[in-house]
Amino acid sequence: MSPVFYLISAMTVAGGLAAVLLKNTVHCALALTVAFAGLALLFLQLDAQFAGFAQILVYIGAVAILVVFAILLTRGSETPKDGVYSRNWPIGLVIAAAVFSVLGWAVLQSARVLPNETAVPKVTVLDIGNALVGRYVLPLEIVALLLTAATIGAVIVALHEKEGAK
Amino acid sequence: MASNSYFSLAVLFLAALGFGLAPLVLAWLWGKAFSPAKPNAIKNSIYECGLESRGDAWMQFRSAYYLYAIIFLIFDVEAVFLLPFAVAFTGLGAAACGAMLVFVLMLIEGLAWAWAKGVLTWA
Amino acid sequence: MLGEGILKGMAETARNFVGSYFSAERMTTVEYPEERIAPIEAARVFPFLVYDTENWEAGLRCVACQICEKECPPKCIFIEKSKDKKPDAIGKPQFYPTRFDIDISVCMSCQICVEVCPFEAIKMDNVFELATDDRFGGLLLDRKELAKSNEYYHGIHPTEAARVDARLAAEKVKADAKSTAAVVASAVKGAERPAPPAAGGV
Amino acid sequence: MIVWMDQFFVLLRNWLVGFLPVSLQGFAGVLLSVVTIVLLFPALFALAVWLERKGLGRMQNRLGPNRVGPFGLLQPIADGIKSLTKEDIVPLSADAPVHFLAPVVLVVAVFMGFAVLPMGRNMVLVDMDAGLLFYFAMGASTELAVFMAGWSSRNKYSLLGAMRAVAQMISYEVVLLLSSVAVVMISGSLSLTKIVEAQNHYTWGLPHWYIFTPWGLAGFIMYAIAATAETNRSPFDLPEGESELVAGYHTEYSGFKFALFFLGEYLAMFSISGLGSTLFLGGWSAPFSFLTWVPSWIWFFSKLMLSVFVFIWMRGTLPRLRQDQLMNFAWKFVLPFTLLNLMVTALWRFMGEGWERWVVCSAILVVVYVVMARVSLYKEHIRPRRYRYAD
Amino acid sequence: MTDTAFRREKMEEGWNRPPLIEEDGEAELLEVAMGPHHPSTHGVFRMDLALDGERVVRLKPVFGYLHRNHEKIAEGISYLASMPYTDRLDYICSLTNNWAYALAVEKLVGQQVPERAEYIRVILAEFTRIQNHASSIGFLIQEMGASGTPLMYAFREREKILDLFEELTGSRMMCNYMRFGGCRVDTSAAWLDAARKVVDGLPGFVDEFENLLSTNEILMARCQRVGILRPELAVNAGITGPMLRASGVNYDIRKVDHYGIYDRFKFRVPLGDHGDIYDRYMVRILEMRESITILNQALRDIPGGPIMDAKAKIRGFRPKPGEAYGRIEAPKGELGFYLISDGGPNPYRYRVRPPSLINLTVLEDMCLGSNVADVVLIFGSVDIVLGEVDR
Amino acid sequence: MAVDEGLKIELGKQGVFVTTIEELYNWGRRNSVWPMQFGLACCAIEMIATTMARYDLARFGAEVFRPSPRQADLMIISGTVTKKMAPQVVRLYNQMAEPRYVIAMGACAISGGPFKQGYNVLKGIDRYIPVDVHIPGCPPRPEALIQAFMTLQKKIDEQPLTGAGRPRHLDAEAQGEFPVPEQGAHDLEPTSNKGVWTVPVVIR
Amino acid sequence: MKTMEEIKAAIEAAAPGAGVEIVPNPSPSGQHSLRIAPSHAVAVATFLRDDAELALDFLSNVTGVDWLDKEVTEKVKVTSTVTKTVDDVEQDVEETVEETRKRVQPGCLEVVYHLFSSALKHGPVILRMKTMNRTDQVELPSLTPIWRSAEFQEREVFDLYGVVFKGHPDLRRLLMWDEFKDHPMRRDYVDPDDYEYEPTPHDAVLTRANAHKAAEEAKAREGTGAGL
Amino acid sequence: MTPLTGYLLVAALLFAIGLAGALTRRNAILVLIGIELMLNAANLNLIAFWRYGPHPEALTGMMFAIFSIAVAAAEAAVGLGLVISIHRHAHTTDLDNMNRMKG
Ligand code: SF4
Ligand code: SF4
Ligand code: SF4
Repeated sequence: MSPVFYLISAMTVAGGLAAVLLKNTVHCALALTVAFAGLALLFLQLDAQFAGFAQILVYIGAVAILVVFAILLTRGSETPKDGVYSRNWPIGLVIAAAVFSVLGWAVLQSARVLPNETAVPKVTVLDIGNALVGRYVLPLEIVALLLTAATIGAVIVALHEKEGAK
Repeated sequence: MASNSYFSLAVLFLAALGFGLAPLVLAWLWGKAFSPAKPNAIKNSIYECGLESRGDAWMQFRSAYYLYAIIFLIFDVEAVFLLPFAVAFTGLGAAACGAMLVFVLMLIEGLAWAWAKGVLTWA
Repeated sequence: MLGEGILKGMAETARNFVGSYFSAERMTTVEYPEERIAPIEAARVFPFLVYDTENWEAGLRCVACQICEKECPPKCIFIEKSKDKKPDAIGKPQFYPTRFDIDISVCMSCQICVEVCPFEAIKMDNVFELATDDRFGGLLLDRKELAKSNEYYHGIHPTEAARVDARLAAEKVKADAKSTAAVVASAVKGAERPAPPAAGGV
Repeated sequence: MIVWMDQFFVLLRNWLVGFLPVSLQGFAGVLLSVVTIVLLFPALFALAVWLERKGLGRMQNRLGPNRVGPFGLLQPIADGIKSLTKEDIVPLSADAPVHFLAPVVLVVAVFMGFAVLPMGRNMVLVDMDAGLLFYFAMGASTELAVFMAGWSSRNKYSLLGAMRAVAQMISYEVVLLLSSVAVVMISGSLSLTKIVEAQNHYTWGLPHWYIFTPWGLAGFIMYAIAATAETNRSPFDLPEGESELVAGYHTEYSGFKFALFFLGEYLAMFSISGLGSTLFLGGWSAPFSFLTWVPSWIWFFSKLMLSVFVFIWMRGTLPRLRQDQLMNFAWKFVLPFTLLNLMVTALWRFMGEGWERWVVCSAILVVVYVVMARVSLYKEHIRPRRYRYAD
Repeated sequence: MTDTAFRREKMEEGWNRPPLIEEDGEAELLEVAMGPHHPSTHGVFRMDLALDGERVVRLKPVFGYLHRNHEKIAEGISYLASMPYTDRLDYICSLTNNWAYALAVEKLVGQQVPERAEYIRVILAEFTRIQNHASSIGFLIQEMGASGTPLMYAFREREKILDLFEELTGSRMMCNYMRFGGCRVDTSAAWLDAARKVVDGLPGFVDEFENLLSTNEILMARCQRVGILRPELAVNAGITGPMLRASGVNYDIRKVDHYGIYDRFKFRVPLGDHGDIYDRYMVRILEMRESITILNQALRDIPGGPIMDAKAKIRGFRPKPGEAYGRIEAPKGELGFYLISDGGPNPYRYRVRPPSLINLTVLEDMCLGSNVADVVLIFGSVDIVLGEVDR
Repeated sequence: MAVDEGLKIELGKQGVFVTTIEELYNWGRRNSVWPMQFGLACCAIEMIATTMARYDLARFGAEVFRPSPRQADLMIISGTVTKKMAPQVVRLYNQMAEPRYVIAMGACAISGGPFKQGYNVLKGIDRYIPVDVHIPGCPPRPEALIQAFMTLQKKIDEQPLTGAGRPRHLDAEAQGEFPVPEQGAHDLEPTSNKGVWTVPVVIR
Repeated sequence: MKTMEEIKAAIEAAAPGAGVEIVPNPSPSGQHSLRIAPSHAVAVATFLRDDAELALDFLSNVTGVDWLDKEVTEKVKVTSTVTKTVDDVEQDVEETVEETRKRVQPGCLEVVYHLFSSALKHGPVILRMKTMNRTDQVELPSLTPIWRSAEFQEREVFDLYGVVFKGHPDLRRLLMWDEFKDHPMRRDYVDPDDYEYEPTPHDAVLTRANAHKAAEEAKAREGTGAGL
Repeated sequence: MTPLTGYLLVAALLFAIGLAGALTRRNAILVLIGIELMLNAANLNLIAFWRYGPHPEALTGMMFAIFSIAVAAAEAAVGLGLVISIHRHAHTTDLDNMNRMKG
């Protein structure tokens, strides 16, 4: 539990909070990238180098771009007249708080049984590569299928305009 | 070793941040000391070819941007899988490579579909 | 094929890049304040007034006939004609401009004043380094600033000046001949009547 | 080989650090390397700007800057002082915090990329196992900075420019990634140091650079195209295409913020050329075995400057593409070809040593290139024309 | 006021508040004004564009930013005094403007022009055409983003031609050379030799230009099938000059009117078949080549003799009442002068038929449905000069 | 240097410091004047010719023609300013970041030039914005523009950093906004900015 | 190409009642023109464009001309019957006396079209149309629907002369700004008074500058007076 | 507190924040942002458990996290695509308004 951990966690949580609290949607998206970056740093803290960088590449590099594009495509950066929060926001807040208390409680409860320091695992990209086409070949193919499906799905959903133009 | 490399990165990050911020701070100080900023309504309005700007710039864009972003996202994710595979590639057998080939081909199929659908035509 | 034309273009720029170190054809820069392009004789920038003798004021060829003022397209010449007459370079009494201003911030260097002037009094200069931060002080030239000697004129437009001088000389010869003729004639007349008081040529 | 020259910077650092207590040595060493990077590349930036202005001048039959300092070398410094003291305008309707952050984010993201570039033997800030991935992860963040700049200015030209820039960058980033994958497939590592090591062998005095293999050449060309687009250089400089978008996403930036964008662009150019030479041109390794005595960092930086010069050369020659052509080119030509190149790379490995693989791989690539080029030119109806005359 | 205080105050006034969302979220058209200060409008032209994405759905040119009241001024000054003003109409080609005006006045008073003067006029006009076409192509490619190189080459040649002009007429751009019934000063033998030398160098220059540009794929991709103008529309809209011929209409006033002595020279009129930007570009290139052949013939055949009609009057020039319309094939198209005389020293009505303005009639038709980036190219390919458009 | 000599001595070390900074500041400013990409009429062609190979304004480090006024230092008014264009010119000038300079290139920009009789021609841009250097000529030769540029550099060099003689942009009290004229029913309104243009008295 | 008379005949055959009138041009250019009645202009123009023999498909130039109200002095022959004694016989004789009369010939705005044929390569055929006066009846039919090239030129004539073209698709000011009220090319247009200072003053300009200065001063004095 | 607890707590907090965002915001895109946060929180858990788990060499948690990144990215693409398409039909991204329209 180093100060670095606290720093990064604070940054992550702050980013997350800002992402759901800020008024301007683009600001939310930018805050979201801060949260993503924090998460990536946490991954690095956990010696998951590859996952950390993959997180940056995919989330900051791609998902964040996707989000801001979506915002600009829907004129979402403008502040609507009647508030940014849903009408039944208290209910949502209560639910979230409840979930957090349950989770936190559970974590703290089990704190004693959770394992402490273990040896730093030596994981290289090579291992990941080998595992990918070895043990995890089936998930890999499934992911490919999923990604293709997602491409097609997302494109079909978002396409429309072009067909109209044709 | 790992923590050391992260440490270097952190130092580099701070140095780069400093490099970015220091001149801005310096410029600000210069402004304070010698050349006062003189804002006014014309200067600080949006530039639009010397005319008064009309309409808001934060407007709606076309969905073409989004379509490309989707495909980019998919390929980005693909690269995340492809890179470890490539590292291991020299030591792999044909079967493993075949598996990867299937993976890649599946994504290419998505690309080809998008191509055929005209998604890749920026108009 | 894709890339061919691009490579051809790149070769062309490369040729110029390399050539710029070797051939003057490909390094055309003339480093202005130090080097200058050889002055072109015909070059014209702003008009000036020619004077003949040592004294600029007395030697001005201009007789304030105001033709140039009238013909100047943007009307940038302003002349005030003298009330009296003064002898000009050849001693003929003439009107002279008491004021001759050219606003070179308006002048369009068109040379029309030169073309219409019957007295070869106004010519085009080739000085262009006139940048100034003083709009009126620097760019509104009065007759003193405008007056340049005939030698100066010869210096900048030798061919043209020679032609002008020849023409003026010829005219002078003609005028002299005329006046001698007139003198002779009047002398002839004078033989009959008492000579009139000497007055300027009409 | 003169080791001390080759390792000059490393030894210098170690020597300097040696004066400090042991507990601080690690820290000081890192600090020293970082400071070197942070100062060296901006200096290189100044040099490159000067080179660009001089080089363009020469291509255009003129001299270029030559009055400020000897040969105009101090020109960039004068520009720096000027930018520093220029008024900083933030449009009123702009989003001030984001407007302020964008150039900083850009510069930081670009600087981070240098961390993994080996600039000479043993001269790399961090030699990570996932170095290449790290590089791309950092490169991905620049897109965000560009978007921030364009969006926060709230100017139509800026936003349009930024959207174009982002669309362009994401398109070519895919190509950049995939053309590097081919290198990784052969070298078997994401660590850039290892990739250089893998190329640092010689046969008959010639190096084993990947550019000298069919797939490597093809990959390099695709990489170069993508790199040009990624750094918004001509002929892909349309996000700041002044002919229609004034100055693109930095239209509303003045003073040093603008200078930071400028700097960021050039730094990105350096880092991407550095990566390119690392991946395909053998990084810091010498081009001939008999030249290995020349310090490695000299090779690295000469390759870097050479590629920068090519960038300048292209800028001096080529007009720019249009957005749709650029996107189509990325997705319909470069990307498929890069994917094919991946397959060819795999084939290369499976065919084993021998001359056949040279023939087969080259043939595949050339034939496909020609066919694709023809087809795409044909489809775009691009062809030379003949003209008729009337008397 | 300090920056912060200023911003705070303005924010209280609501400057910074983003506009509220509108009820209908319809994808709206983006209205952009291009110009009057826009890097690629050759000065002070403005186009009000409505964009759907990047597609142009409406384009309204706005003129008058350089309306200098040429016609009004000319009605207040003598016939001769208007001559220097014609230099400033199409300020790239002052000599052809001179010629057109002189031609109209000569028609009005029935003046003859000596043969040598006619030859000099042809030589100067063809030089003017070459430098106009070269710089217009340079500007076009500049708009395509080619960082100035073609423009520099064009201006390199232009300087040579301008030197000739200056040597003869005294001024680089504003020649004010032709007079009613001839020319102002005679050419010397040295000048003719210098001119021959320049002409000898021109084919090499055109070749260089073509190498640099004509087969460049980027240029072809940007220019071919963009901004198409159909011949019927072109004729109906009064389009003239290279633009008309690029649409395939064989109409060259040099051939139609045989004004001056153009019937003595052998030259061809290049015609395009597609009417797109590339055809306009190529027609200009080919016209430059034709102009070189005319120049060669004229410089070979130029006779001796006077250069001014002896009967011509400089001062006290008062044409009899009547009117005349004289036109020539200026580099940009048909340049006509329409004069009405009431017998006074000033024209009663003085009208310029500006090719640039009328060629812009079809700008919207050519741009509709194309990309914004193409608009500047299409506009550039029309080849206008604002001094003539707005007069 | 225009800094008061007495003041300099008084300030002692600090004064030396100011001078060095001043010199550095003026040196940087002078050698990096980026003009705005802005052409109005015929003179613009000569301005372009000045940047071309033969004359090469780039030698002075001034080839960076910035299209956006935010990044430009110098506005070369190269050509006729019509009344229709004047508001735009003034607005663009206002949108430039300080320090900013103006060169009025050619007769038209200074006084309306040959076209000053025209109803739509502004009789000199200095009626609305302050002009640093005037170049007469129609059009001025490229060399004349270079000379004007060097005049401007000299002018910059002579500007003190502090004190009474300091240039406008260093003076918080000095005018920073130049009102944009309106296009009225018959003419621009106002026909000149009284703060910039005072009818000069010329003694003859 | 046909002569003017032939063209006139052809037009009259095609569009009866067009009221075509040949306006002779005394200058050596010999470019005579046809004046047509505005009411038939479109029909005539269409005929000229579509007729196979004329095929005037290319409208080159459109010009506005302002003819001011003019005081003409003309000699009129007045015939009156006077009783005279001729040969000692009183007779009513018709006698013609020349009288000088002055009258104001009302001015008008005229629009001139120069037509060429790009197919047959001949021309110019010049058409002219007149408005009724210079003030309120300034409408003319637009020929833009027939020749696109008239689009901007007619707008320009509208802008500078104030001729209103009926049927023009987009009749706005072309060169001056939209708020501008006058038509500056008219001969009686008065320039805006912006001569604040003239270093080389000239007759009219000088007087106006002085007047302007006086007015300014008066205004200033008034202003201070009001302020006090 | 063991390190793992710390990570788990952060993950829980992020999850709750994401949930709160998803439940309280009106803009559909922000709801998706909330969901992304939740997914990422889960990812953090996966990696933390892998790191402190009994068999870090087995890579299971890590691989799972990588796959999860991929899947979450795909989810984002489809989700945002849906929002865009809804926006096109309903001209709003406001969930409250959408409900009202439906109702
Ligand atoms: S050169 Fe032309 S503008 Fe200048 S003073 Fe002479 S006539 Fe007037
Ligand atoms: S310069 Fe010549 S034309 Fe002008 S007033 Fe003098 S004499 Fe007459
Ligand atoms: S000063 Fe002369 S060259 Fe310059 S814009 Fe005016 S008229 Fe044109």
